[in-house]
Amino acid sequence: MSHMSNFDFATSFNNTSFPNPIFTASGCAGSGKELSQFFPLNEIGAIVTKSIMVKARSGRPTPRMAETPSGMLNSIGLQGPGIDQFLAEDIPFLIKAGSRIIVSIAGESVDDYGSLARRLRGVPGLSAVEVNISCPNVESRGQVFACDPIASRAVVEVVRRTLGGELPIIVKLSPDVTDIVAIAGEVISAGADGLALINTLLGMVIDIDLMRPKLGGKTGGLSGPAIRPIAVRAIYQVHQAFPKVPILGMGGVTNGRDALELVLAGASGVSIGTATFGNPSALMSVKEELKSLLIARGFSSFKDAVGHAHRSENE
Amino acid sequence: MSHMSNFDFATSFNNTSFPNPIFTASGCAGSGKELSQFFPLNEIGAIVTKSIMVKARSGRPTPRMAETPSGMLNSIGLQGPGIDQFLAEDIPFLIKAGSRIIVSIAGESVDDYGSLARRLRGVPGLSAVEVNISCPNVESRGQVFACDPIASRAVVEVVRRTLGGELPIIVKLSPDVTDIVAIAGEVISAGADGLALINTLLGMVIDIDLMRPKLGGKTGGLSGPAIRPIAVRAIYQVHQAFPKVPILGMGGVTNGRDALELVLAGASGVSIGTATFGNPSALMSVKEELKSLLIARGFSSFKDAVGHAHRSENE
Amino acid sequence: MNINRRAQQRSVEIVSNKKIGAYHHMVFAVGDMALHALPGNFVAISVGGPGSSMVLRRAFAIYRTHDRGNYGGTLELVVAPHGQGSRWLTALPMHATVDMVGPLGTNFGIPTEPVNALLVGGGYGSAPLFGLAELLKENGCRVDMVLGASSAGKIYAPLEGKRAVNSMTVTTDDGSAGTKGQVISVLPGLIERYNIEIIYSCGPMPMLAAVQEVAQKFGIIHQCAVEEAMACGIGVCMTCVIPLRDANGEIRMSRSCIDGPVMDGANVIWNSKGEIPKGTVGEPHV
Amino acid sequence: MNINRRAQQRSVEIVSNKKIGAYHHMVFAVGDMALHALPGNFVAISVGGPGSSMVLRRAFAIYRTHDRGNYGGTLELVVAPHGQGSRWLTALPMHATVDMVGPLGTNFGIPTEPVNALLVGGGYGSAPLFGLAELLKENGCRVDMVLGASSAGKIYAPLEGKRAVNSMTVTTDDGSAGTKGQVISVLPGLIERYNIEIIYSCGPMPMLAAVQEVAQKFGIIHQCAVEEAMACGIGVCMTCVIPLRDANGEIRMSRSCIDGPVMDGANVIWNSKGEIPKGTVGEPHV
Ligand SMILES: Cc1cc2nc3c(=O)[nH]c(=O)nc-3n(C[C@H](O)[C@H](O)[C@H](O)COP(=O)(O)OP(=O)(O)OC[C@H]3O[C@@H](n4cnc5c(N)ncnc54)[C@H](O)[C@@H]3O)c2cc1C
Ligand SMILES: Cc1cc2nc3c(=O)[nH]c(=O)nc-3n(C[C@H](O)[C@H](O)[C@H](O)COP(=O)(O)OP(=O)(O)OC[C@H]3O[C@@H](n4cnc5c(N)ncnc54)[C@H](O)[C@@H]3O)c2cc1C
Ligand SMILES: Cc1cc2nc3c(=O)[nH]c(=O)nc-3n(C[C@H](O)[C@H](O)[C@H](O)COP(=O)(O)O)c2cc1C
Ligand SMILES: Cc1cc2nc3c(=O)[nH]c(=O)nc-3n(C[C@H](O)[C@H](O)[C@H](O)COP(=O)(O)O)c2cc1C
Ligand code: FES
Ligand code: FES
Repeated sequence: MSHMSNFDFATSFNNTSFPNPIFTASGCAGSGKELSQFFPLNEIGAIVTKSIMVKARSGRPTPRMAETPSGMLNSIGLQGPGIDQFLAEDIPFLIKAGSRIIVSIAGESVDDYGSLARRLRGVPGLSAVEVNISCPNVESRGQVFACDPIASRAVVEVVRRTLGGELPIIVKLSPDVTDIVAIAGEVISAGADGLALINTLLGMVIDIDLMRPKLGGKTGGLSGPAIRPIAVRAIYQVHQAFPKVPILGMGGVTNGRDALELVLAGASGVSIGTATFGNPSALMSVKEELKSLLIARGFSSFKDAVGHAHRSENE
Repeated sequence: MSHMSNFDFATSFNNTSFPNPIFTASGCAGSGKELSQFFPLNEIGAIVTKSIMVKARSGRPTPRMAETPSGMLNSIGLQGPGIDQFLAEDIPFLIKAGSRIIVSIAGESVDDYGSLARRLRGVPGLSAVEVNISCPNVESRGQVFACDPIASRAVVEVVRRTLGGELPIIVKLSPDVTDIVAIAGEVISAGADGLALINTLLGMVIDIDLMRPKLGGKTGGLSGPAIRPIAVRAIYQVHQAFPKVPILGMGGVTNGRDALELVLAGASGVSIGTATFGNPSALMSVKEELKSLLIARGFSSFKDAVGHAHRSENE
Repeated sequence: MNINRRAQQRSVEIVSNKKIGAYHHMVFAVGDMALHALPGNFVAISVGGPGSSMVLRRAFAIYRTHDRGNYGGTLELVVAPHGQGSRWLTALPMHATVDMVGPLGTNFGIPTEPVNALLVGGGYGSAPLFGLAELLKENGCRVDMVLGASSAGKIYAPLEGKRAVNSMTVTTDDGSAGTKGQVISVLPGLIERYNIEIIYSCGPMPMLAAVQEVAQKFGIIHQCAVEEAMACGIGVCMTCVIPLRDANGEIRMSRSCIDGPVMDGANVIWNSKGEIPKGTVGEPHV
Repeated sequence: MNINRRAQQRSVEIVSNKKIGAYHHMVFAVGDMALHALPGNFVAISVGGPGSSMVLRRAFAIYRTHDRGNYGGTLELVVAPHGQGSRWLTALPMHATVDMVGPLGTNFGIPTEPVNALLVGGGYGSAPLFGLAELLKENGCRVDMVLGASSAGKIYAPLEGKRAVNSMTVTTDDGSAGTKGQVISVLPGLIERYNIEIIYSCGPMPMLAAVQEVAQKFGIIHQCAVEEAMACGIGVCMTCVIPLRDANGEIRMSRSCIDGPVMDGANVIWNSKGEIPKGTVGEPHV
């Protein structure tokens, strides 16, 4: 067991380091407060806050969820209080709880992202910014930024320019694209320090009694174990193309074995989303299980395992 | 129960009609022979044969499958005997069994599809041709035809031109694209009579003991209930854009309720793939269950239910 | 935001599981979780066991609790075998264990002075009302109850529960028990006869909306326990929202798992399913 | 293609489930499915129950069958609780039912004349060999058996099985039972001592490959039951292929669920996992 205490579980994105690689997934941990009664927030790598927009937003009508085989659809529609109230209320709580904080931002236009980055400049206590570009761009007939290389680039450029070198920028990509490696390349060259993979996949459930789409918003985002093979594939492909760019992996992780899969594929950190709904202490158990599995495989440091599945055949 | 006997279960693609809308999914029913010991093949709408290529093909190395939450990955790699042996052996068996036949074809180049269409011209006993364009195009650095609107169009044009108006052409699309409606539009304008939605999604599983991708081919296609919400969404979107083009729906259908979801979204026929692996008689039970569900909802004909989830709010 | 600070997650044992009419009455050995539960609170249970395709918990209103007994603290639920999750749960044998989080959510408020209370339950919505009735009685209130359901088998009203209230009225849609019709039809008469000062309700959303209409007409306070589809039950997912007027009069999409399930019926914007009510904070701009 | 025309799909009841060493010996009431099974055949069972996230069947070699008894026809399996599917199966209580398809696949060929046969089993791979031994004995053969596993608990060799063979040799990697080492090390000695004319084997693929090497060295016929990951078990998915030389000498990727599991060891292209052997029909052009 002395071996265990020597294990180096730390990870880093750019120059920011985290004591362990287990994070919440944006939109799946409330403001942090709600989870804090199940475990101390400083036990995990960081809280990734739910994507915040410039103004308050009501989100989509209900029903907002539908369970699907080994997954769920959600159509929350980015409900939130807007950046001002968020900075005034949620951030101070998290700082007081000793939590590391990654703020997720979302906009409806390139300018929105610029405004959000401006508001974050100089806010003390932040570890990184996650840029959620899986949002409809109102200036482009509602096309999702993440599905358009040019719009993706524009968003990342404005955030980079506005924030300066202050905070690592992690850009969160959508799997609903023909070529995720190409989008990754665009945002990296536009200044992303890291990538978050993957956001939900667009899906739909039809209520066979009402004979209409079940969700108020008709379509929703598919998450949970069902999508894990897609996440592993996306992480593997992107890590293969850009081995030096750290990836925050997510998609269907419910236990340490799942987390290990993402890490071996190339994830430097693992976010837990839907699993928390089924198990409020999932983050804690994933963390402990991942550590044991890595130690059992002879790793002395977490970082050595990142992307290990890419080693050549004769290694 | 007199009501039941009046129910019109027939469906049609173009001018070809089928006694019921339940079909096998390509690659999930062997040559038909293997299933025929579990039910008479003429009980279903049609057998969709596994995608056949110009020449014999060994497929990918093993392991070729990995079970995933509510789904599976396969990397068969289109193993098959080639069109000549297929026409000489498999087709006569199916005709003798009284089965309706939809032949699925796959190529590595636009020319391949032309050659295949030429070989099918005049073959008696065929009901339709399904064109599987989820194959790497060797002339375009292995990019999958279905992910490239121009290549998709070229394939459909050559098949249309070669076959003439003889047989309905159903083009099978990949969900791994940014805009499936755009691809659908291309192939429809190139001459497709119908669409098959959806093929598998690209995924990967990593063996956490070997710490390498589990499949011999590294990546594989994700199928099964896990992907049903993606299939429903794709069918809904495409039916909304092209309400007159019949859709053969597939993706995770295991029972009548699942099939009904696809039908309400806009499918004129439903293919059963992975479910047959778990239950050799799945096609029979889906057929019976779908019929009962439709009758219970007051439909007197299957066709009335197709796309019913699209009706306006006040209907 | 009203996080229920008493919530715990624990593995609990089934110590009784009996079919009663259309429902299963289930008892769980929950230790000191029983101490902390108040009428109106709910629990969230993992369903399906290892290898299940169901990733979300199911929420159940707490029927009642006992601090101590043969099994230590116990907690009771009334479960309708409806879909895959509840059918799995109700099929479990004695001594099986399930993962439970609770108590969750808000509870029914108890008046500081004795009043005349009417408790209105629809289907399994009667469950949390019996514990509430006891508490109200202890506080010196007069408690009348009306339960409605589609048919007799779906009325959950155990004998000791019936005895605990001053009067019990039953309605069924098909007339197989009590008055034929819906609970709403008998409310005005009961309110007048018993001089009702507060209404507590639990049941399907359309019933709650209708009760609020009656309560408003009579100018009576109405506390209701709502039921919106919940993915997490602990406030982290934002799926379970309903439009609620806050203290400042602003309408916000509020989480029924944290700011509910018990809410003041007058604050809920009813019949808004399928759209965001006009004037809601952050409503979509068109 | 060798479709097993006797295959049926039916719901079968568990009539016994006993832990024996590292395995579970399970007996199913299968009706006339028992009549049609031959040594080497397997069955495919749905796992996880309703709401399961496991969509594929699990294949199990048939240990033995009885045409008639208290429960009518019965079929027995030896199951290692390994992953989620087999753990679910072995945890089932008496009288639970499972959906079974069988008998599937090819069977061990029985020589037309009495010969000296050596049966080689690895781990639960011994299961189908006992029924085979009986059949060979009935046909006048001498039957010797060698079983190997990592440790004693993983040797499945019931007493009546041991009695049915002329000699039984056991090897374990850790020496906890029988000879320390792998089965391969004792094969040459046994072949010479008993004048072996045919080898039958069942177990992990590397063991089968090694047995084939020995068989070839001695010029002995070798029938083996292979185990490749199977999605369907009925020949419709093409996942379970292994490279096999056919009657014309051509190598084809052949389905181990239909052209196997029992194959002539000399026809299998061994140690090709991870690639398509050169010369295979339709091999990838580079
Ligand atoms: C606060 C609260 C209290 C509840 N109390 C009880 C109770 O005391 N007794 C009882 O039998 N049931 C109660 N329910 C409903 C219960 O949580 C399940 O929704 C119900 O048992 C159906 O689940 P299922 O898995 O059987 O059905 P499925 O149809 O398989 O459920 C699929 C999904 O839809 C959700 N869902 C389906 N119906 C409803 C519904 N009416 N309301 C909310 N979500 C739904 C489920 O939670 C699940 O995620 C309560 C729900 C809530 C939110
Ligand atoms: C012809 C044949 C005969 C078999 N006979 C027996 C037997 O008599 N007793 C017994 O205990 N097991 C036997 N097996 C293995 C059995 O089918 C399961 O693979 C094993 O029980 C593990 O399944 P699981 O769900 O517990 O594990 P998991 O790891 O959860 O299985 C995941 C998936 O991988 C597949 N898989 C995993 N390991 C193997 C393997 N070694 N071979 C093939 N597929 C695998 C499973 O079928 C499943 O689809 C046999 C397999 C085959 C193909
Ligand atoms: C209810 C819900 C809300 C979400 N909200 C956000 C969000 O605000 N911003 C974001 O970037 N991703 C959001 N996501 C996506 C998750 O962060 C995550 O990328 C995805 O769910 C896959 O991970 P999982 O399978 O572990 O949930 C949300 C997911 C869910 C289920
Ligand atoms: C083992 C396997 C082999 C397949 N082979 C083909 C194929 O040859 N051609 C094709 O168009 N689709 C093929 N598919 C895709 C299916 O036809 C179907 O589109 C997909 O699996 C989704 O349906 P399902 O979830 O019902 O399986 C294959 C799928 C599986 C699982
Ligand atoms: S159920 Fe998740 S926030 Fe209420
Ligand atoms: S397991 Fe499907 S073909 Fe053999």
